[in-house]
Amino acid sequence: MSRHFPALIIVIPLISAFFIFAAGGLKKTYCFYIAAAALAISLFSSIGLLLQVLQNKVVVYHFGGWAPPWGIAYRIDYLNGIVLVAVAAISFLNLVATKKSVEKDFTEKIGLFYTLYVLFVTGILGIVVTGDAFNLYVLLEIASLTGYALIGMGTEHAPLASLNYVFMGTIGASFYLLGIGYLYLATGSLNMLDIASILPNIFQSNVVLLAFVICLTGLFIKMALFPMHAWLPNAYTYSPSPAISLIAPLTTKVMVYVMIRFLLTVFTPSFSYGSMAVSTSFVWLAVIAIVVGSILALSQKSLKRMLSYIVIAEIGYMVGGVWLGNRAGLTGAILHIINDAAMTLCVFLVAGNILYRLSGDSFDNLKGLFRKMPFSMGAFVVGALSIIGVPPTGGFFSKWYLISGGIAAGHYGFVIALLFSSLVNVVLFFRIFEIAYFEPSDCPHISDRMDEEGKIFNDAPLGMLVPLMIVAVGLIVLGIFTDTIVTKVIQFAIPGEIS
Amino acid sequence: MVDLLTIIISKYNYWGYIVLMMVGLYAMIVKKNLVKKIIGMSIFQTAIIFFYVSIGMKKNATIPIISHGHDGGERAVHAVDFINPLPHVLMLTAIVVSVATLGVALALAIKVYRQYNSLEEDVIDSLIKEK
Amino acid sequence: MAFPGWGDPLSPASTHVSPYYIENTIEDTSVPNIVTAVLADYRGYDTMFETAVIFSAGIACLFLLRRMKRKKTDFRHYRHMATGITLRIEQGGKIHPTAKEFERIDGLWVPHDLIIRTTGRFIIPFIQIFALYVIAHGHYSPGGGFQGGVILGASFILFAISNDLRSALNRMGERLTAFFYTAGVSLYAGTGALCILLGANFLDYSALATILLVDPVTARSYGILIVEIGVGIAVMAVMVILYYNLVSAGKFDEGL
Amino acid sequence: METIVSIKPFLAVIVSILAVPLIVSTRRANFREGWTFLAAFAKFSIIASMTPLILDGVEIEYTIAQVLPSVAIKLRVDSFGMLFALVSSFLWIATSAYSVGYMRGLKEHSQTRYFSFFALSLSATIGVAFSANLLTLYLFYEMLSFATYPLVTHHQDMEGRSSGRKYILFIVGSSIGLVLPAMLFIYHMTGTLEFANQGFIAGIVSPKLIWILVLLFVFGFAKAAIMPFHSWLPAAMVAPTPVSALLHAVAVVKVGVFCILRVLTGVFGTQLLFSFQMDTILLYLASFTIITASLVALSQDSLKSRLAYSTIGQLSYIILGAALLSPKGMIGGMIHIAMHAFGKITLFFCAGAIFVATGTKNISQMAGIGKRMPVTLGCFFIGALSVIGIPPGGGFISKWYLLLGTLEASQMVMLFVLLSSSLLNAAYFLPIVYKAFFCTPEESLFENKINEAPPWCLVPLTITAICSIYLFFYPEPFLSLAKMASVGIFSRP
Repeated sequence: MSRHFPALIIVIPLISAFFIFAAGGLKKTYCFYIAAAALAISLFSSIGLLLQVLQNKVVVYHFGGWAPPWGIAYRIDYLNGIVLVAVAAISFLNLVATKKSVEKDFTEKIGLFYTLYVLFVTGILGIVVTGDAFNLYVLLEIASLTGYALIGMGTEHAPLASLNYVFMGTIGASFYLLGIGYLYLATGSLNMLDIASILPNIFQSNVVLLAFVICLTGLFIKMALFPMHAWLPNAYTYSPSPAISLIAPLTTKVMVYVMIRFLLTVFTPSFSYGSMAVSTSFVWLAVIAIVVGSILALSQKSLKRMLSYIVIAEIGYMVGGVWLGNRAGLTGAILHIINDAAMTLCVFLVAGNILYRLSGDSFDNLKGLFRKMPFSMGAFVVGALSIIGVPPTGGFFSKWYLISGGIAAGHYGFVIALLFSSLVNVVLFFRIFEIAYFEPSDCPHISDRMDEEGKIFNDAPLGMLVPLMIVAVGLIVLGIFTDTIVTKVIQFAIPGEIS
Repeated sequence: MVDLLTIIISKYNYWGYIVLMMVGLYAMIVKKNLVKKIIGMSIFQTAIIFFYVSIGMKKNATIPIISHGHDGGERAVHAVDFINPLPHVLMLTAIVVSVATLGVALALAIKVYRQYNSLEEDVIDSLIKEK
Repeated sequence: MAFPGWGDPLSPASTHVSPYYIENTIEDTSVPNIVTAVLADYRGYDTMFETAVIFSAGIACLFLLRRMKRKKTDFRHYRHMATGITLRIEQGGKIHPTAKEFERIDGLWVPHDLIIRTTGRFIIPFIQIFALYVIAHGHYSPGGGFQGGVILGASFILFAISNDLRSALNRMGERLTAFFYTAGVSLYAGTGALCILLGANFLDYSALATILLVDPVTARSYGILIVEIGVGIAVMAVMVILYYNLVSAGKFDEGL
Repeated sequence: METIVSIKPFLAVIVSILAVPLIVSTRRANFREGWTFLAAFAKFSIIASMTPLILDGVEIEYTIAQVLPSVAIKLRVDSFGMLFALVSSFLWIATSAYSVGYMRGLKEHSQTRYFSFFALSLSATIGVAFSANLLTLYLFYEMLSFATYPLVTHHQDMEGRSSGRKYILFIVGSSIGLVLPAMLFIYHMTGTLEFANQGFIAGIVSPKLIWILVLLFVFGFAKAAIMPFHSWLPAAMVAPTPVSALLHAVAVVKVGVFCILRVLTGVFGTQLLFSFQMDTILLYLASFTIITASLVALSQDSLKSRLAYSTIGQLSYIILGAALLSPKGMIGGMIHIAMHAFGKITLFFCAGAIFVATGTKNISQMAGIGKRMPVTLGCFFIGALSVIGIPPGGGFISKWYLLLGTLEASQMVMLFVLLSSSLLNAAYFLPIVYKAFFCTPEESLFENKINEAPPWCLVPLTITAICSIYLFFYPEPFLSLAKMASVGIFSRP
């Protein structure tokens, strides 16, 4: 069976979606368990794949038994092997962690919610694992469509925000599709490796250049890099918490992965980093993204909105690291895809727990939270420290690689931007700690109960806390095992020609 | 001047889809009515479909259907006689995707209308401002 | 290398990959319609996901719009056709839809137009026959699952327009539709999974030869037919459910 | 210099972290404090058990985790680190005892949090003392910053919050903004961060860059409170007195100077600094801080803030001692860590005891208090002597070595600075004692009957006072540790 892991990762969640949908009509309680089983299987097989990759470098799977470039092939190497595990693990943990709040928010539509959930995960996993440029587009659309729907069911202005997301997302995806069209026009192929083998002969062609530019534009829109970030904050703020703690960690990071895949595999590094001016200007774009994201985050008054601006800044980290074009920078970017996904999951899960207990997540509601939800806030502290970049959390080490990449490339604007955003994060999070710690909670909430010391204790239920704790511990574990991850996996993911 | 003209003539498919695409973008950016934006979105996607299909075109070639079953395959099949099937396949997918997007977008538009009793962006914005 | 001109037969697009399809389809799959072959076999995996896209679009619309509970405040009018007396029923109650002598009157109610109804009644069967033909004959002529499915869906939508949504729902209810599009997509994915169970790669129809008792090539052509049927059903059902949702804003009881 | 691998250093670091869950989980106050004492004694005994080895010139190593290529989270115990670890772990015991008295005496709230974060910050301190490379140092430095934040803001009132804000802004801001980039530069240039006796960047880094790096580090470790990065320290005095005592006379500030000394000797190396005349700028920074702080201290009426400014001055003694780049000066600086710790903690304890007993914070209201609290004020006098550097105060030894160092390095200006600052110290300490004891009855604000602070407060401060006298006669093992360290630092390769 292990031969079929690449298929199972995607197909099991897909098929389970039908069963979940059916179960939603018959017996709602089954939905969660089917979804959990499916995602557990794909997590298991993704780990299996990573082990296979560690053994024999690359795993290839031909769908329909047709060899590429005629058929569609999945190709797992070091780069997407590790990202795959991260994605699968995060989607599984989040599923378990949000069970209660899904039951609370979508009593009527649990079946539909979980169907969309697994379909979204299917799409994201597919994007990571596929080796075919067009197949990536289809999977991208699955992930996007389900994402729109999940966000659209949120609070307040969610439908409008989601509709704007639809517009921006569609433009992004269409640009990507157009870029693929130009690549096809130039090479006559859709398989990534095949394209890569043909391109070097026609690098100077302006069709290839156009394809490159258009693909990147599409990806930038999808990953909400600074000038194209407008859709993100509203969409993330109003979306239902169990959905956003899935979407926020995965969508943008996976888009960064796709960008790395295109720069390194499809357009080989010699082309991608061919012109110094281009890559430098992209790094500057990232710098602007970091600075603007951090500054805008300062001016926010509610937790989720603040976090979503931090996400925008974090995108800047990764894009900058990628475009530095040296080994340290790329290592940092790939490492940060994993760490940032984990820590975003952590903080958004806490936001979910808070919203599960409290009426809202504006800063006034956070008063006295350390008393009320000590465990959630404890996890929040870990996530915050990781985002600030304090050792030994994972965030520190990815930031370490990014900064040393910046120094190695002599790009001090990027270095300063990173330090600046860490300082801003200190301010952001300690402001929240102050509020949650010192302000007496003036708004006692329903179902607040006293513990034996007469304090109000009202943390989220155990089912939500345990996965959160796992994530929080995982952040530190990621930090401790940074060197293992880098030396065993990531350094092989970066082609040798990059020094 | 003439050769520029010939370029435009010989590559009119590109210009066609670019014009169509710009129309779509214009609608999505300028129009204030959400449904008009949605229409613009589908025009935008259609432009790309048009582009792909135009790639598949081959001069003096016929549709990619071989005129006899596999029992009587005596006449050899030459690639030049049939137009390129791949773009059509891809675009079947793309069409479906755009239909799906359209459906979701309309559903969201209905939700928006339910919430604000309007599809005009500026009206909705003013409503949001009031709160 | 600049942009290839219009219909240039030597452009890389038409010289690198596509010739293989054109020249080997018959030998590989014995399907004359190359587009169908590529769609459902060479790149069948894409097609499965585009069916999944349609599926998720249907689910998304249900998720966004479907109103499970109705507001207690709203009321309905029913007209007793024989006497012309109009009843007003409060608190969201309703007369059982099978009660033929009553008809619902709401904001969108129009007196029925005999011509439209009869024309619809005449046309719809032909449309459906044609749709089935398009699905089944996708191997030999332009057509296939999507086209046929869309036409089939259109026939139901035409029925719903020419009569009204209620009677359409009586013919083809929500659960039935849901069953259809789930069944359609799972037929596709299931075929693929079956191939794994038979020891081949996912969606490698030639493995079906062992259970269809034919040679691998014919098995591929059968496999293509099966998935095309699955696609057809799924697309039809999703079209219908999308229509139901959008026209009734998720309430599934009134509409055009 | 042989090296053995042992888990002992790690245990010494981890033991108080392990105590935290116990402290949190136990509800009864007695048990809670019991755990604290247990951890404190365990920590001290582990560290003490390693001392003989260190004195034999052995180094103990333990690698926790390999996190970056060629950089691990790694502990190494050498003589200097051992000196610092001994001081702080011993004084933790005294402070725990004192905390019990103080917190109970004032019926402070949320003592669980207080004791657990106290234990946490002690772990961080020992971690800094034992860290074998810059990354580990940074890790524990940050850990200390965050662990002490709840202690500084313990009172949770507006004042506590604002000073907490200031504290975090200065400490974390400087460490992220200055130390982190400096560290990364060094890593980028040399590819390693391991401390070496002679430093490891000689000849690799350009002179101009070395200037920048030194300044980045000296100001970046803002816990050392070199002006103008000092103003968090007086602000942080809002914390409960035991916190001020341990953290702002021993742990936090001494961690700051310890880090600076470590980096100057272990990263740059004395020869390198000397060859670039790095000493002058450091000396002038230090002496400026010394003089200014002492002058400011004169004008302070609140006892604790006067102590705070005196601390700022005394810290720069240590920097100065190191910056002399002479063996004797280095020794002086190192043992001043110990001597000043004992002296200053005594003073803080006294201030706290006075507050517990009488509720007065200001010096102007302490006239004649000696009549009421003779023991406390007696100890205060001893502590003052030690800090000023008059026999039989232990501070004399360190100051003696510092003066020798100035002569050795022939820095007459610095000699003058030291002497004058000693006069200033005398000027801001002795009047307190004088007024406390020798004042006419009508000046006296206190009735003439003995009424001391509770014994939990009194015993620890007498012990520390006795220690600081004891250290004058037997400055062991600190002196020999410091000597070994400076031998290692100045040994020509």
